[in-house]
Amino acid sequence: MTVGTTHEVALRMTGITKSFPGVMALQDVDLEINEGEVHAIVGENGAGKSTLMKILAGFYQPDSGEIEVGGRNASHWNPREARTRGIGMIYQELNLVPDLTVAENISLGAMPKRGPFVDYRAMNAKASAVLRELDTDIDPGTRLGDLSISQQQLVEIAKVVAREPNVVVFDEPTSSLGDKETRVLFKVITTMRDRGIAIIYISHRLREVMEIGDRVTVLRDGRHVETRDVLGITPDEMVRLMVGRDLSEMFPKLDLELGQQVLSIEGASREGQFDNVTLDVRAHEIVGLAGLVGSGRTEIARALFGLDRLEQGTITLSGETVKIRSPRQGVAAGIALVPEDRKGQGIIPGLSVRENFTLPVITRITNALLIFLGRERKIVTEMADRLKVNPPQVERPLNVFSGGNQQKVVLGKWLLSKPSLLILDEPTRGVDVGAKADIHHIIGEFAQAGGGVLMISSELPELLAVCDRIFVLHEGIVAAEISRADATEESVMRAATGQEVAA
Amino acid sequence: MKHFDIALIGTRAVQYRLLVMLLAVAIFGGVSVDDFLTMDTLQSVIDRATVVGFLALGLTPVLIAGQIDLSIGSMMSMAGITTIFLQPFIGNLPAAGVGVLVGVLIGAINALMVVVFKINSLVATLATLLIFASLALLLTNSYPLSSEDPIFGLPLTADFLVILTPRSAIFLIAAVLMFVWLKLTPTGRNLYAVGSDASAATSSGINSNGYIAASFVLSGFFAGVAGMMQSLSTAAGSPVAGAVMLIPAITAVVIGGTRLEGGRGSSLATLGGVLALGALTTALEYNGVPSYTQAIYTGLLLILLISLDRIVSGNSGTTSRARRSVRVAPRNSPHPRRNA
Amino acid sequence: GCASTDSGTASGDSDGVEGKSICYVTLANSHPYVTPANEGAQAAADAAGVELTIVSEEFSAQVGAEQLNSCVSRGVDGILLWPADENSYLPGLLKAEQAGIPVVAIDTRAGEESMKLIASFAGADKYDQGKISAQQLDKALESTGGIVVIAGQAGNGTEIARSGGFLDELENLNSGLEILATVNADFDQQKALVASRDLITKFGADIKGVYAQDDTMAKGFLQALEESGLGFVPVVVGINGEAGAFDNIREGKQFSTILQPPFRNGELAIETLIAVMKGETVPEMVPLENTVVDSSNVDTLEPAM
Amino acid sequence: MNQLVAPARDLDKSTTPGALFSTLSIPIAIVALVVIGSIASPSFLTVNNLTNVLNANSAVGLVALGMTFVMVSGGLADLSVPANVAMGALVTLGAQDAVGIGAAAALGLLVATLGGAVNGVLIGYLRINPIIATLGTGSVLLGLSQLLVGGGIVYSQPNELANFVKSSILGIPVLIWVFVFVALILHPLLARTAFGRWNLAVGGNYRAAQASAVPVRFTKAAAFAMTGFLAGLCGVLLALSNGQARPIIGTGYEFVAITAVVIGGTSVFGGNGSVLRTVGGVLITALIGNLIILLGFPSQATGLITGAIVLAAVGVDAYFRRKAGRQ
Ligand SMILES: Nc1ncnc2c1ncn2[C@@H]1O[C@H](COP(=O)(O)OP(=O)(O)OP(=O)(O)O)[C@@H](O)[C@H]1O
Ligand SMILES: Nc1ncnc2c1ncn2[C@@H]1O[C@H](COP(=O)(O)OP(=O)(O)OP(=O)(O)O)[C@@H](O)[C@H]1O
Ligand SMILES: [Mg+2]
Ligand SMILES: [Mg+2]
Repeated sequence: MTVGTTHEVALRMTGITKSFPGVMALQDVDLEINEGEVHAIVGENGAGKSTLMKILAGFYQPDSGEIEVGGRNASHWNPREARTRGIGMIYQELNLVPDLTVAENISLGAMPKRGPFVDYRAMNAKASAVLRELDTDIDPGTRLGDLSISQQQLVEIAKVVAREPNVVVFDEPTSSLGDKETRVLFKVITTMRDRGIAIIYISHRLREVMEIGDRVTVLRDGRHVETRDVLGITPDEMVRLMVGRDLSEMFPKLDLELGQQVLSIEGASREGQFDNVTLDVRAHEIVGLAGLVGSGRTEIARALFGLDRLEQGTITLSGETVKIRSPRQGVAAGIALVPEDRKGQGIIPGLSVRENFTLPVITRITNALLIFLGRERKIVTEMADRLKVNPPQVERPLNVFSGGNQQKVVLGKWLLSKPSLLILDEPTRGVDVGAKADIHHIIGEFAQAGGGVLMISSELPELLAVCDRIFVLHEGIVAAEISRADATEESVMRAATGQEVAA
Repeated sequence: MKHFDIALIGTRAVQYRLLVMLLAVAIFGGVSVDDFLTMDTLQSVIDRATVVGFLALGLTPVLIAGQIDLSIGSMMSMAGITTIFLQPFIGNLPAAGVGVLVGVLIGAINALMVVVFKINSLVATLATLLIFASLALLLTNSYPLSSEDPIFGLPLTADFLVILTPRSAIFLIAAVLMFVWLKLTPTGRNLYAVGSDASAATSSGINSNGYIAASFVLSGFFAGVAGMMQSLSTAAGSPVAGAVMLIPAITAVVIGGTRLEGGRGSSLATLGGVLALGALTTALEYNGVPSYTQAIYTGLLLILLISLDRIVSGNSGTTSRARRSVRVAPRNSPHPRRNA
Repeated sequence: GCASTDSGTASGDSDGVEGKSICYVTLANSHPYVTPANEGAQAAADAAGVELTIVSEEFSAQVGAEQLNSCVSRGVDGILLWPADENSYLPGLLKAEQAGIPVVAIDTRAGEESMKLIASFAGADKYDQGKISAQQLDKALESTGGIVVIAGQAGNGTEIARSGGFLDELENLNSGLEILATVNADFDQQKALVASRDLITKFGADIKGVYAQDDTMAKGFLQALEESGLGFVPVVVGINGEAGAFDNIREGKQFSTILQPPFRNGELAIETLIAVMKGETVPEMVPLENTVVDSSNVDTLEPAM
Repeated sequence: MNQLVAPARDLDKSTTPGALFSTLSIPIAIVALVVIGSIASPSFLTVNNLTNVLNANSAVGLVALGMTFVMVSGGLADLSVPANVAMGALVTLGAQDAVGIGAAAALGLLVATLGGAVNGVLIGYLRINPIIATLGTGSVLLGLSQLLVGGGIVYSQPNELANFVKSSILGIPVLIWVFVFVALILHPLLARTAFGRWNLAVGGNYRAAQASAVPVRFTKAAAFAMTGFLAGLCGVLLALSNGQARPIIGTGYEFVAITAVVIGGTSVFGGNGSVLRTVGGVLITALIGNLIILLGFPSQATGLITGAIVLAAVGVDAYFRRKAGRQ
């Protein structure tokens, strides 16, 4: 891609500083975005990417610094002003209203009017048009809450696109999109860029950055490190700039002798979600579960763990057939599940790291009556050290930690339950490269120590790097079982899209 | 093409159940009481529903915005005593206006507490409930005020269009207007958005705090109207008039199908709830059922309807592949609800 | 309020009221005084063969006003009303008059305007009870010393009458009694107990007399007194003639109470209403006798409840 | 400025104004009330008065202790308290003749606990909004209790249990002992046991707690059942000490209890709170009520003053939290 040096500067942020109690989120950050460029921003969890964008969108006020949009000063504005001045924002968390329809969501805050009333016809027409542009057949009249997460993510994007903004910020838009949706999104982004819109693209997936970005800005610890043309930088260099040191992106795969069968599922079904699923995991083994979004991977994990009911089929754990009807029974049977929706199901925001850590096992560190606080503190501190939770303050409430560190706590919480089977659903979603390496390391250690791992991930390279075997789901059915040796992006994708059926 | 999803069927069920209730009450009343099914009964049912109806109408936008207002009864008492107290000083009509204004003012205080001082609405309005109930007693020295012009308010409950009275006609019109506002105008839709997810609404450029504040002021306005109407039609301003009104008002709104969690509801449903409850009360009264037994019936009804609602729109439904994308109550919804 | 005979025309035949219907707007369904009164009304109605529908306003005049309207639109032959405040019933009473339905009030009087539309009142004279209580206290304390008033539910008609009669009579008597404090304990023993504890703490033996507007609250005060262990014996007067008060009078803890039998009150009210419906002339007020109970006659009388 | 802010219930290490306010507000408020009281009335700072204050508020205090668990577990509030208080009281006195006072009291407790358990099932297992559910059950139970006694009033026969409840041990009334005893059990139950941790977790994030193998439904239901039991206990004690009971016996207790819990600083959103703070809240509300009478304010002013204090306390707390950026 050619960098539009001839283009006007769409947006300039200078000397932005922002602190939250206890954290310096941004310090003297400069950022300049041109019209018609895709400007990527990368950085570790907590580097300040989202905060910078929220300041741009008027959600936070900077402690100091200037913002200039389209040549005009815009230092202190609110979300509405930001929007009317053409800033479109797709946040890391979905910002949609579940009880309104898709069309109403898309027009939210600026519904077309006829007289004093909402012009529903115009509104639906507009929504249909934008959704068509995004290549999806979501009905504009559907209640938003009835859509799947990836569909909601598309609506979120449609909502911003529909407003025809001059600057669009994508804050990790692909973290809950599958490959197919990602392709569509990239097409949309390219079209927008070609129309002269300035685009800011935040992602932890460096491959995406390399693919779609024109320039990239690296943030580290709330400071601006460097802005470079994407053409002139390699992923390794980017990682080095982000973490300030060399780092191999992936944990080196250990070759371990596989042990006893830890888990075997036979003929597992749940109406409308998955059908006749048979798979197994052995000790020391990391088994991947691949598939397109909506292929039923999460539901299998939930049913295994007892969060949903398994309608048919048997589960055998270490040779024993078990019935698991609740997470409690799941834990008792030696299963742990790191859920995909960290904010919704992983963490208790108001509780401290310590209390989050010991939640599933709290009855194990309790005598007849009381919790052994000393012992609790000890095992928690040890685990926090092992996982490099940063900052290492276990009495701090979990909600003030960055996403990656929250994820480590969720992982640690389940490691403390000493499971024989660890199920991971998108364990590195929204997690930066450094933390991702840490997490892979922890998973590897767990397998090394004799546990079995069932890992769901939408990032194929991650699965390929980490797993010994991969089961591929297609519309709730196991389409293929692929060994490490045979697993390539192509073979997995073919199975996932239904072009290849298991023998 | 019409798109029927479960939410829509759920909404239908909500409307339907009110009709079923009204019908059941009519049959029950008709069978058990002589001359129950008359225009006079209908007039009396609608008229009796008016005061609690105004309170319930005011409560509806507050609940849609995901908040709660426990202070409606106290606002109503304050409005009532103001209306009667001021009559000799500034005249009947201005006094009625100021009465309503008192409701608006207290509503504004609620709004201030919730929006500016960020006090949870359950706590804030519990406090204003206590404060203004107490103030009403202090101001009147606990004695109900008698109007010096008891005839002035009487036309409010006179015959009007066979089945109505002037005040019940105003109530019906208000309910319809509110329905139009909520369902068909952008500001109405925005209110639903705020109740459904305030932070998402804010990031869409909606002034969520403004809407929440407005809903409290509106609730104050309607409580003011309720108090004004009540005091005029009974020619007395009682400091405890509103004390017993909170529970029937909430019950009526909820029976109508408006959720306490915000984001859903309708003023016509509230109207239905108010009428259904009023009709039931009247039928039971005509049968000489003691008030405590009536309380048992209304309580059971409330629990039953809300449980049904839960089951109809709840998360227990199994989903089929055919309806993949149209599910109710997403389990992985990214919108964990923080408040009631 | 004149006792008019012409309102009786609504009932047509002057002899038979059998099969006629009466709507009774009562104060409450569940209350130590009101419940027996309701039972009395029911008994009298059964005896006369009239159909009685009881609806309860649950202490709320506004609810009662609406029930009154609803009774009128039902077209009953007579209405018995327990007013919970002075004026709220006016519109309903006007409608009743228009419809030619006679109304009788029970236990509590409505306001002056309203009483003009009410054929008769059957019940104890609460105002008079207040006066009697003032006289009792004034006499027992020889018109000197501090007293506390434990009043009923603020704004309630009974409370208003019993307070009014009491205060007016003190003035009337030119009494030297000094009211140290007035608290509203809502005719509730627990509330009276809590308030009395504080009163006893604050005034101690300065409390020479206690005017409790019913015996339940008198009991609450006596309980607090016992707890305090202070051992002074104030003159406690109550109202209603409850069994507990009889015991306390026998034991010398309470000075007096005023007997007001509720069952009889209900009967009397229905009998009065039926008389009106028949077209008979009834007095403006059909009083329930206020009998003072003290140590001299406590063993000869039956408690009211 | 760049200081770490600890949550409200974990303050020892923190020195920001908000945290300081949260820690010290209750003791300061109590001290302030005591000072005002001693200045206002010589009879305030007497053993007798203070015992009375506590005694009068012990019964409703029990309800507040239960309500703490309801709020912490994200159950908002239990509005069926008056009904369960009435049930406890009426059953105790109503069944006295039939089964004897001891068994009758036990029966009263049982019935109230069942009432609470019904709330628990509706709220915990059916996941109905607590305000609606308890409004409904409150209505039903209060109606039933009135039906039970046919309206009116039930009296107690003289009995040993009542005498005991009315007596004092070491100069302190039994009611106070009961309150202190229950508080001493419930405080560690919330702060130091798995059940308490579950309550905090369920109130903090229901679905995450569920996915962490916390018995979420049971926890929520238990909080309500417990409040039902304590409301019943409140009713039993009131009935025994008063020697009579009426259906309106617990009217308004739900508000008093909520007020005490909220003044104590427990969040209505759930996820944090402490029993000790509620005890502080009970003391504060009790002292306010006492002062109003001692200062000679009309008793109708109680609501005004309590309401204003609730607004002030919660408002200032919310202000500091917002300043600390974690509202
Ligand atoms: N509202 C807040 N209150 C306190 N601290 C906050 C708040 N928002 C962000 N922070 C802190 O500011 C820092 C920057 O956070 P930010 O969310 O901008 O990071 P990020 O680069 O977007 O990370 P991620 O990749 O995990 O999304 C982090 O340390 C975070 O904990
Ligand atoms: N929150 C949700 N609400 C409604 N339906 C959902 C939700 N999440 C998933 N689904 C639906 O459930 C089915 C299986 O989804 P599941 O989450 O198991 O897929 P997955 O392969 O894990 O995909 P993902 O990458 O999104 O987690 C799909 O039809 C999907 O649309
Ligand atoms: Mg971010
Ligand atoms: Mg998934």
